[in-house]
Amino acid sequence: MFGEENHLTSAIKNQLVLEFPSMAENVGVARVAVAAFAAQLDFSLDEIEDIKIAVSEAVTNAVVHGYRDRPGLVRVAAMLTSDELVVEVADRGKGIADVKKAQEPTFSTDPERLGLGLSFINSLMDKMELRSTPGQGTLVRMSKKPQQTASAAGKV
Amino acid sequence: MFGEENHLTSAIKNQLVLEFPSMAENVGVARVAVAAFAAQLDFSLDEIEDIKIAVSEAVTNAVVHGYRDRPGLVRVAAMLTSDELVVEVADRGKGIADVKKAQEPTFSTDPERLGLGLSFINSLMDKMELRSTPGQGTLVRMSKKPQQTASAAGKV
Amino acid sequence: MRLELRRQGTILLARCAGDLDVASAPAFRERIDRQLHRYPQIIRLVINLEKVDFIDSSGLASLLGRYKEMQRRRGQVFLVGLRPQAYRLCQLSGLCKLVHVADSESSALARVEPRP
Amino acid sequence: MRLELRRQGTILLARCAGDLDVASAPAFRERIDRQLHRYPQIIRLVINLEKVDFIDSSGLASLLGRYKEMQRRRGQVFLVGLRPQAYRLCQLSGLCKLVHVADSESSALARVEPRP
Ligand SMILES: Nc1ncnc2c1ncn2[C@@H]1O[C@H](COP(=O)(O)OP(=O)(O)O)[C@@H](O)[C@H]1O
Ligand SMILES: Nc1ncnc2c1ncn2[C@@H]1O[C@H](COP(=O)(O)OP(=O)(O)O)[C@@H](O)[C@H]1O
Repeated sequence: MFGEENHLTSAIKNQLVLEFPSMAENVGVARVAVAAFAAQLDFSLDEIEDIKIAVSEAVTNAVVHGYRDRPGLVRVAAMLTSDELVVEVADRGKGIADVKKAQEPTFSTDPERLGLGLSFINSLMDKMELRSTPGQGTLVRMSKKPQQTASAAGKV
Repeated sequence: MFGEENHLTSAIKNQLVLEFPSMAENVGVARVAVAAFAAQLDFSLDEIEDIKIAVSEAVTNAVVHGYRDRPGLVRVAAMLTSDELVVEVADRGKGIADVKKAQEPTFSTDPERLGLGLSFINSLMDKMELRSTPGQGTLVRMSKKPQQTASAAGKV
Repeated sequence: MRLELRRQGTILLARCAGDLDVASAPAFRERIDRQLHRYPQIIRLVINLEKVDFIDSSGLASLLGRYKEMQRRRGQVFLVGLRPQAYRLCQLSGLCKLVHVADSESSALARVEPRP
Repeated sequence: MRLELRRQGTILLARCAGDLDVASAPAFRERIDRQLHRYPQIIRLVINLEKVDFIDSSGLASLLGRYKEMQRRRGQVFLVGLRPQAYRLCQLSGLCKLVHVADSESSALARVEPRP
């Protein structure tokens, strides 16, 4: 599931790759790093919050579902084109048998969870794509463009 | 200069690897990510500020001196043991001829700069180590332990 | 995440600060549930999220879990000081239909009727 | 980094917010220098760093550069609202010995003597 981030239509201007062991404590690190990276485009503060939630959901899924209690690495790749942020979250964990079913709101294989993570990503980002092979891993690809047209006055 | 982070005395509990192109805009992303990662240890807010400055100086050096205007990748690896943060910043840029001279306060090969980056790292972190091979790249390794003994009350 | 718990008779007040996500949710859950099990008389749980900087579906799940526990004892949950982002997720998830949402602790406490 | 520039006669007031580092220093330098070149009468530069969250040696270098430019025209630089971290770097670097450090804009402006 790694190294699949080279199918963008427009040119990549900047890229950030993060890699860390599957630990709940790293979910916050990932969302803060991607938010700081995303701020290079003209996202509003609300949009940056949306991105943080989406990244948090995808990385949480890699940790909680992908690897469960087994060790493994999570890889987050964030890319910027001139007007879009693309984020890919990949694990080499247990994978998903039915990616369509997984995306249904409130569907979860864990009774303690809400089954809303992928729905949140879908609502908060412009696009989401889920690819998975059971036993091999999962890749979530999401993208978002800033909605505001004019840049904040005085920002350099 | 990459992949040399496996010579710690105590066991690594967690690790974060960042990789990004040599661009000034990414310096802030790196320091924010390492600060969020470092917060897993009991650092005070002042110590987190120190770590941010140190990371900023090392990554700035990779961008400004290591690669100058040429493209290249910067790699930041942060590791946590039970009581220490270790950060390595590596580039495959032009390298340093005299690492001892480079560490002298106010020494700089760039007249626009202060020559204080490495001194700041030295002052703000517990330890700093500089390894470089001209034409191959540079690795700065720095470490810091939290000074406070008791953890903040109520934090879970 | 920082959590401050105060019990006043049949009310448990939980003041939360920082991030409520998959890393902090287990401690949030355990510390509140410990109080609930120790004091079966608690029938109103007031959770102040004013200082919560971040919340996601794992955080929401820990709120919903406390709601279910309070349901079991026929009690109520009040959420106080939801920031816009948290409020939106709360609505997206339907949690806002189950719990009581209040602007401030005092207005939440004022809405708490004495035990019948 | 956000930068707000105001000229009042011989004084240039620069209010800075955000991060002052290698990414923002070039714009900081250029925007201030453009004013200095346009208005040679400016002999006092007051830089308000109250809202600067982060500064490192690249940020300090951009301050020192403006100091040198003001030296050339026999002017002065005032730094206002240095946070503890910025103040410490300012001292470590020796910059605090060159510029005037003030607590507030008004105290910096009060210390600005009228042109001789
Ligand atoms: N990275 C992943 N690896 C394995 N399974 C996943 C992964 N991401 C999602 N899933 C599956 O999809 C389901 C729905 O995910 P999601 O909508 O995020 O809800 P939740 O995490 O609350 O279960 C999960 O319960 C899980 O079975
Ligand atoms: N990553 C690097 N690659 C090449 N040269 C470096 C690197 N880091 C530091 N140097 C050299 O060491 C000198 C001193 O560095 P430093 O103390 O950070 O000051 P400054 O960045 O202000 O020049 C630099 O001027 C440069 O010549």
